[in-house]
Amino acid sequence: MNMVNAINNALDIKLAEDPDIVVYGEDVGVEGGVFRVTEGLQVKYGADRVFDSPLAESAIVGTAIGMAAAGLRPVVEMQFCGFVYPAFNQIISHLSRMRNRSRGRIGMPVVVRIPYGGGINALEHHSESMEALYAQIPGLKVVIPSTPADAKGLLISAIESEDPILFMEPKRIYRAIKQEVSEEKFSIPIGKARVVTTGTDVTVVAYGAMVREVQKALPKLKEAGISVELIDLRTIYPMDKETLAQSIRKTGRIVFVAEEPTSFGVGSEIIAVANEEAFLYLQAPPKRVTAFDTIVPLPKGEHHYMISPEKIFYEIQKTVKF
Amino acid sequence: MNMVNAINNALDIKLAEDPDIVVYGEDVGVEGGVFRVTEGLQVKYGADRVFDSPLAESAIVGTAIGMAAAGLRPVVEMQFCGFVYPAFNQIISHLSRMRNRSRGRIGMPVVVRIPYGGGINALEHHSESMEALYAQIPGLKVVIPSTPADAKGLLISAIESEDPILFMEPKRIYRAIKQEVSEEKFSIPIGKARVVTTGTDVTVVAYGAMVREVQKALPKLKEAGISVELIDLRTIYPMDKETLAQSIRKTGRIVFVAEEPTSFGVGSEIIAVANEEAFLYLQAPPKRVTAFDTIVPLPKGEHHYMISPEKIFYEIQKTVKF
Amino acid sequence: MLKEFDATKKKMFRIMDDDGRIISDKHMPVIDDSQLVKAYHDMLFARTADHMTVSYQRQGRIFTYPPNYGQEAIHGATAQVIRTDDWLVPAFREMGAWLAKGATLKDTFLYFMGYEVGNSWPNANHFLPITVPIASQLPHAAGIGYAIKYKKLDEVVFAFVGDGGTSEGDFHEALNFAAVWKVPVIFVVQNNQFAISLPFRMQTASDGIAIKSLAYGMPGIQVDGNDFLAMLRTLQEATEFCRAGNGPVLIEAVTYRKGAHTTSDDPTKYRSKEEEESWERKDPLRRLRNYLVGKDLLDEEDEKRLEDQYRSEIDRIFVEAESQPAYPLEDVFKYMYAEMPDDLRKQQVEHEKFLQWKESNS
Amino acid sequence: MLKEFDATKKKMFRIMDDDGRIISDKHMPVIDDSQLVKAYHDMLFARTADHMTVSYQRQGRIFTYPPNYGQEAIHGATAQVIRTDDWLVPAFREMGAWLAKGATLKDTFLYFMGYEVGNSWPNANHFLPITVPIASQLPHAAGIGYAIKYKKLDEVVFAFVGDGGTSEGDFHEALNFAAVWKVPVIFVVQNNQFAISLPFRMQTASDGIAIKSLAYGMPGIQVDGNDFLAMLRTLQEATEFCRAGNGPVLIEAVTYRKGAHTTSDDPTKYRSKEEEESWERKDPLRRLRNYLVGKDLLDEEDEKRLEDQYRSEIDRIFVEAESQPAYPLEDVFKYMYAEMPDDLRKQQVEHEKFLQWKESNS
Ligand SMILES: Cc1ncc(C[n+]2csc(CCOP(=O)(O)OP(=O)(O)O)c2C)c(N)n1
Ligand SMILES: Cc1ncc(C[n+]2csc(CCOP(=O)(O)OP(=O)(O)O)c2C)c(N)n1
Ligand SMILES: [Mg+2]
Ligand SMILES: [Mg+2]
Repeated sequence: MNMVNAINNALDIKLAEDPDIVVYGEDVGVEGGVFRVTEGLQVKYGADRVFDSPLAESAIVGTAIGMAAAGLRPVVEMQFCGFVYPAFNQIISHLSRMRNRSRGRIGMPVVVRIPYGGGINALEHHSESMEALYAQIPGLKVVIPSTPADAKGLLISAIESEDPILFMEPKRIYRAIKQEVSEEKFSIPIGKARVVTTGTDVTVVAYGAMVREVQKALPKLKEAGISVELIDLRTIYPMDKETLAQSIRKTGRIVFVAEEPTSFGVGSEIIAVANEEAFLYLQAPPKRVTAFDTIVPLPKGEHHYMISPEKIFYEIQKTVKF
Repeated sequence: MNMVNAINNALDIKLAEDPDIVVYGEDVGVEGGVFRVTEGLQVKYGADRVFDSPLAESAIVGTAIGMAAAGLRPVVEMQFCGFVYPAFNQIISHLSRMRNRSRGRIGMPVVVRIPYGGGINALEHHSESMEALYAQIPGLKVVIPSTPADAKGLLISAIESEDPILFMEPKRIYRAIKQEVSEEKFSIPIGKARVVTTGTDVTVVAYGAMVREVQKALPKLKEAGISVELIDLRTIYPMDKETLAQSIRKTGRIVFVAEEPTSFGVGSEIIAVANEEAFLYLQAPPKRVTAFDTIVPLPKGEHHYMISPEKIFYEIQKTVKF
Repeated sequence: MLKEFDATKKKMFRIMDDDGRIISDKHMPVIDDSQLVKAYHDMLFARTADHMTVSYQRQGRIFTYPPNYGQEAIHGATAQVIRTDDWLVPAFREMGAWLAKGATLKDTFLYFMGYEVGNSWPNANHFLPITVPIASQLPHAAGIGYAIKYKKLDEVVFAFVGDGGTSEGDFHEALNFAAVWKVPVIFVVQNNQFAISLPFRMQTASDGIAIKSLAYGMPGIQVDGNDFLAMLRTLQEATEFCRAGNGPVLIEAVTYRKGAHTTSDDPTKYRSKEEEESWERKDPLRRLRNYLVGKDLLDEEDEKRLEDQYRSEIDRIFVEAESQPAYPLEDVFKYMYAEMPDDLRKQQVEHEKFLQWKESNS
Repeated sequence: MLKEFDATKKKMFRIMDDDGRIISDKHMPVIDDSQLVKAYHDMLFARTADHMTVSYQRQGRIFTYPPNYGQEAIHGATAQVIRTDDWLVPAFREMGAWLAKGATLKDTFLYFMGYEVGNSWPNANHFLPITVPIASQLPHAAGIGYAIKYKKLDEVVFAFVGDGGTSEGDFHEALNFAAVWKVPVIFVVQNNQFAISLPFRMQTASDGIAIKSLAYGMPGIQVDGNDFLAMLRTLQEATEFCRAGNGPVLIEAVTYRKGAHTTSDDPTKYRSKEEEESWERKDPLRRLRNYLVGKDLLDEEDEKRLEDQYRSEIDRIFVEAESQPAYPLEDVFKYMYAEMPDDLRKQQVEHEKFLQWKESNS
């Protein structure tokens, strides 16, 4: 399965299991979504459970909030990362707050799926990685898978969660990675990182499409005698600080790799965690290998912006030599 | 002058000077704004220059973008920090991007004034400090004054800037601080921090209403023999890393005080900067004295949430003793 | 009636004149006399509570409060038609409707005193919390409508918003979704002529608000919101229309906010005494009282007595609310997530340590 | 004419029938024959360029592109009325209008090849860049309108959006502001029956889009967007209306997107061959050609020759665009702020160091 199949499969399993689940958004019904993630689901579950909405993101999230208040469990799609912003008020003012505002009476079991990230030669607003925007909103959880299996297991957990979850899908690897993934139902807990490779010299933290880019750099790093502990964060908030702390205490060094702009990002929080949890163990300044604080360039300039395995190698090596 | 007078005065000076400036937003005209910041300006400059808009934040910012493209210099008001979100798409998709998108042909000399922060016993959505949301958006600048004089000088710079600026006003101290402020025009550069007190044991970084709270803690800190270098950040982005770095290299310790939620905030970035600019000088983990990662409680619970001088004292002292 | 006063006709639906005399009894609502008197009493209760809340605020016993004064007929009529299983999606200025939905006055007080728990309405069924960002609650109503239709329930959603709120994008998106989905939502716009200081004609250039229904392909009607009978009839027909599966309805209830926007507002800044006086005569309670007195259903003596009784009842409730136990620290954290993340727990523990230190150092 | 075909009448304004025969010459636009032929040629040019762009995309020489095929009369008519000082606020599917505004085809190509510089339109006056977030450009149009009115200029704003875009909150807010402010903006909705795969009737339950003008108190008109003459006349009257200081106008141009949504889209997934064919006859170029041939203004030979000429001209431009120099690193940073913050400069320098290292290590 690739990640598109895996997500489709997770939705399929949950739709079959729970009649309270509805799936909607722009073009997700008849067309099966612009990335074909929901393909076949409308035919299988009917147009009252899997359907197209009018073109209005605020109402997509806003109606999901109402549905959740009335006992449904909506899974909505934002067509691209750059089109979540019209829904921002609904997300920050309601989705994240309804439980607290109602003192726990009204939960928000809503999943907002967001294809995000660059590297696909897209138009403007189709390539951004603004996960830190959402991670900092109290009341939300932000989940990002890096493999088909994780996408399936994490999405199932997300749909079953009583809390609102922004499920950000690294569209660059939607079809780039194939994996054996069980057709059976399984879930992966939200809030737990995955140690991809263990190592002793440096902790490398990544998520989404960047996990693969780090993996591409691993052979050369090994060649250079650098033993890498690669951690796939999986959940941006709540962050698995325990796993991070243990690893940093072991390696004394941390490099964070992400597509997001550098400043005020997830990377800043990672550095804060490294300091708060492992200050006395740090042998080099924690390093952010992240994108420029600029707009993602259009395709012809995107190679300047995207993080390459070479750059990852270069920065890890510098940190290890510090 | 208090801060309300100072901002009014800055607007007055600029309106008198530059016919391209227009000031608008909800209730800013006849009523002079819910905080009376624009009081008297409509009568003085006419209803085509200072006026009320319909109740729609996205259009307020969106029309300001159009006006700026057509040569005006709008200064718009968001009524409260919690009501900026409907305008989020306009801010992140256009205000911050138009210059880059048009390869410098269309600048965005727009100021968005936002009364923000807690401590005034307000309804929900009236008390939040989400400056990190905006600081992380490439293409924006975020400015926060902490005194009437700074408010005036910084706002004048903001209005004269060719770049879009979110000008966040700590409403808790709108009327709480009085100061001699020259009636003449003067400006304070954006992007430069202010060293409020020099000291040798610890660098304390704050902005907005928290500068005053830190100042309240200073006598007790002095009593405890702790020499504090207090830095008022003034601009959140671009951050004055030079001033921070110099101070941290001197003191070896940094405590950041803000009303914002702890995780993924300005504080995280400050810690990153401390590590990147002064790693070898750090004698204690940089500390965030910031709010919980929760919704700001309603008035009866707000005392739990707001940062007190006692807490500031407590945390600084712990950091110095580390 | 919805057809006869359809928005394109540009006629406002009224049954009573400004003095409570029947103009036309063609569309009288279905309500028996005792119920009518009860409705009047409920409105009187709500008005009394409203006035007293303003005084409590002046005494510094609650924080900011948005008075309902002058708009009670809309809420009183809603109270008559809304069922236990129907949904109420509030704006923030329809207290009479909240009370009808099962919300208690005590909770209302608690909310405006600054306790979230007040806004959780433990005694009210199908009542969303009050949410401050204007018009953003309307998409929720459309979503609830979808859930009702999906589950084939016999429920209707009553969603409130002010005239100012109709300028927000969410108003547009919510009505559009509700109409496309054909779900049972009654959008009640309280056109009280102002959004804080902004008069209605500067909010929109349209000919009233009911006409906006045409943009969504749903029925719209402009009704005299200070005419209890007309308001009731309109809501009765709208509810029927919704229950029959015909989709949403837009009601523009024309009224006037006789009080300040909130207790922090000073209306003399932006409107004239004359204007205020011109609306005085149209007061909804005055009109219904006249009507009831005319029908010999009301006795002024009774009313005085009742009002006194209400006052002491309300005060008793207020005092009870004032004895609410202190807001515990854990309540700041407890409701953020279904399962509290470690991080949050740690923040609470850290803060408790600080409080202990503070205790022992003072 | 705006009155005669006012949105409440629910009549679509047409001058030609589907075959280009005049139905009624009561409202013929003001245009002389040679200009009419020129307009046709411009539309032919735009269509040729459009088709060729799709082929370039298939050849992998540009990235995603949204074809204009079938909607050219709207753009051709806009080209006739828009002046150098008027403003064009584009959506993303009105290339003929861009070219009329002074945008070059080379820049268009550059943009869809993935260079921002193409979207900066150095040769076009008063033309905002294309922006992808649907409908979010409309408030800009209202703001520009305000600036025009404030500065007492004789300019009009032409703002484009699709039928799908009318569901977004920004559509609502922009039209409301423009009408309240009474500013000279013509909102042109290209109702091409689809928002990607979503058919119009699922986008809104309203009776077309022109009727939505009533929600804002502005004139609205539904016009056959494939009828060049009707489209032109509508725009002429709307422009006049705006220039006279009467405020904004909403135009619903009914058309059909004959091509795919973008080059990544496959319309067979969501619409039938029959539907596509039913619109074939209404093709805007076909209709205008028939009309011109009937008037002996067009010669098929000429047209063939012209098309060939266009093709080679367009290809020459495309090849020229393909020789655009590589995108320099500094261009990622240079335009972010009027004055570059130190931080950004440092990020650029750091990256250059990495590039040097890479160079020397490979
Ligand atoms: C999104 C948003 N913007 C601004 C405000 C501040 N505000 C509170 S009430 C109000 C006016 C509301 O007017 P209207 O909708 O007519 O309701 P009314 O107060 O008249 O009942 C405003 C601007 C808000 N609460 N939410
Ligand atoms: C805010 C936003 N949401 C979603 C999209 C993705 N998208 C691009 S075009 C489109 C459909 C637009 O339909 P319409 O407005 O009718 O214009 P048309 O494509 O038919 O010209 C969508 C959903 C977007 N660009 N912006
Ligand atoms: Mg109002
Ligand atoms: Mg369309």
